Amino acid sequence: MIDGFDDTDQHAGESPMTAFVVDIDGYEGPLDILLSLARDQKVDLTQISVLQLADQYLAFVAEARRLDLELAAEYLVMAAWLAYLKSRLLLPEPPGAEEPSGEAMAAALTFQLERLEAMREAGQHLMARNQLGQDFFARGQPERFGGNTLTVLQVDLSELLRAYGAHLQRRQGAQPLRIEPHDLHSVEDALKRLRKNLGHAPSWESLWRYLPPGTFEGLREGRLSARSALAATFAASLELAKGGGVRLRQNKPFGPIYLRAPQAGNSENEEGGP
Amino acid sequence: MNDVDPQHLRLLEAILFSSAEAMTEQKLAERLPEGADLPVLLLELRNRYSDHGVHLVRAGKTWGFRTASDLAALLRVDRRIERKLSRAAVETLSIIAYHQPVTRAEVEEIRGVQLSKGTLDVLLDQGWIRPKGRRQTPGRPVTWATTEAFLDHFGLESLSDLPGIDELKAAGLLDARPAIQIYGARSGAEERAAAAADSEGLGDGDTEEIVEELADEDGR
Amino acid sequence: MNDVDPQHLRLLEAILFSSAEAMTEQKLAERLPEGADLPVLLLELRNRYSDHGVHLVRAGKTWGFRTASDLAALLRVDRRIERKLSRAAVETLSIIAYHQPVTRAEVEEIRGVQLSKGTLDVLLDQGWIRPKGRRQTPGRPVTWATTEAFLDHFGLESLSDLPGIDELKAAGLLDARPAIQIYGARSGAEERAAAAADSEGLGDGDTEEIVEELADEDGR
Repeated sequence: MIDGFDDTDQHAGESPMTAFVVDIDGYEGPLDILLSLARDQKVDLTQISVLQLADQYLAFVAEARRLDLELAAEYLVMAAWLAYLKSRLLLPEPPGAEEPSGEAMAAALTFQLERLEAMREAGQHLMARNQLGQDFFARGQPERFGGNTLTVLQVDLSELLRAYGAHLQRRQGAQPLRIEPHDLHSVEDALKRLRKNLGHAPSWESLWRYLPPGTFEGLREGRLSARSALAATFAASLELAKGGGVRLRQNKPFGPIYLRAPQAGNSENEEGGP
Repeated sequence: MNDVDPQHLRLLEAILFSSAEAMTEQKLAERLPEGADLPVLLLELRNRYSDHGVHLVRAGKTWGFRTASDLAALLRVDRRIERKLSRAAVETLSIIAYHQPVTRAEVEEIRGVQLSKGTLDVLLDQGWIRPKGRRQTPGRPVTWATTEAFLDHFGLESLSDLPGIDELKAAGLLDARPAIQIYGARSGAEERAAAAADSEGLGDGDTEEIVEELADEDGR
Repeated sequence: MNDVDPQHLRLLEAILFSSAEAMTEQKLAERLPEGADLPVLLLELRNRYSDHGVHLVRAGKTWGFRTASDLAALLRVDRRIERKLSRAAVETLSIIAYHQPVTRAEVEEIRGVQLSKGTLDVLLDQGWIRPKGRRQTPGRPVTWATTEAFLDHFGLESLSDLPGIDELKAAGLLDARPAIQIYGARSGAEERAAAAADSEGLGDGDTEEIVEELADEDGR
């Protein structure tokens, strides 16, 4: 993105609006956009027209809304503020006003843009400097000497703070745990449902048929409750099978699982399967 | 400079030469014999190396031998792709460097957006920033400043070597207060520099006082 | 010796200084510009350093800077053994820093685990903690606090520089939510919970496969 900012010619010729709407994702908030608009206006930020800048920004917001782009609240807050600023700049100052004059507000905005741009440039100058380990180097083979030993523990501030953060986290986890009621499916429920429905299913049926209604759609949407229904029903079927309450069958690894009531048909027929 | 003890100088040279990290003046002093004049020795040593391929450089209160920067193009052998800092991290670093000590909220004020997680801690992990005292304002927020490792990394002797810092200061752009606070009370760009110059170099408490003062002024 | 190219000499010096490995003449020759007279340069450089605290020495076919052997006695203290601090020790140190003065039993209570024997000793030996009075409770246990050396090592000016919980959070140093929060459950929370579960365990792809399988089965 930073290149985009450096290259002021980039937007030349086309409507700034189109450029911005296309680029909206690349901007870091309203101030960032305002800075770009201001730079398109003038090279020297102190000379920009705040009134024009407000218009440009408002046009940008309007265009974004026309295209149904979702704008974060902060963009709209800035729009509202700029609309207000505009009115303050256009209307005569009310006598004895307590709040800053329109001109002061405009100057503050210009200052904010200048300051941000100054910091941005400073950052670029900084990164353009020769850097240790990249452009200039420290001693490649530091020497150690014999004699007295001095044990130096290697730990820096970042590690120390992270350790404390990790500790806080665990402590938080160890606090009295309030578990909210949830609508996950329990194995108990699944057991009940299986027991109740198995009687009606004398032949091999897919485990899938024993899932609670709506599970299929739920799984497609990746809902947690649907996953828990699937897991609970499977666990319940294993539990039942252990006590001889159900017969299970799976023809190949990861293949579909079938079940049926044990008393259905005679035991030799079971091998038939689906 | 003639009264420099050559043995002390050789010893200092050996100590500094053998370390990959820049060493603090305090550590150096501890390692030298009683009575060695460290400041004089350091200046003399730096002087002697001034036309070498290796220079003695200062970063804050730390010193270390570093290859001369004019040789960068010739030494940069492995052009591994340097780990790029995000734009947000670079901006945050420059704001901390130029405005320090500065609170998180002030960084956000200047950038106009919230700092996302992972911006400060990237800089902290690099060892480039550190917390430095708390601001005496409600909430007593931690302020951030750069470290000597930051100076060392970017080849700066001190913060006053930051590119363009004098100009920025003169232009009043190194004021982390909310813009409307700076302009709310006074208008006119010519007064801005004066206001900024006032606030600079003062403690935080003082800044607050100024703001109050300005507010009073406005109320008249 | 007069026809030595000073730039070549500076470059050779910088290469030898910064190289992490011993340099053979062949490697050195590769790093120098075409036409540099390596043997002459090496001799000249060795010569220039002959009365320094650091010498250019040849070992077999490799060349490198080494501190002058006559300084060995003076440099003796410098044997540094760098040790990684165990996680438990780092955490203990952080708890002492944040909660001081604090007794051993309190540290154990806060951490929820017993302190192993050596943990406090390691920190004590390093000079980062010190006993600071006794708690006026039965048994009058010793309380522990951090030292100046601790502040020094971590580049802190005072203990109040340590960021608070909110600041740790904001700086991204306290991130992952406790696992249980992921399953906060009512229907309203369902999507969020599902999204969180996705990012941890079963990916979307997995779910889709299962669903497809079920659908196939169903369709038969």
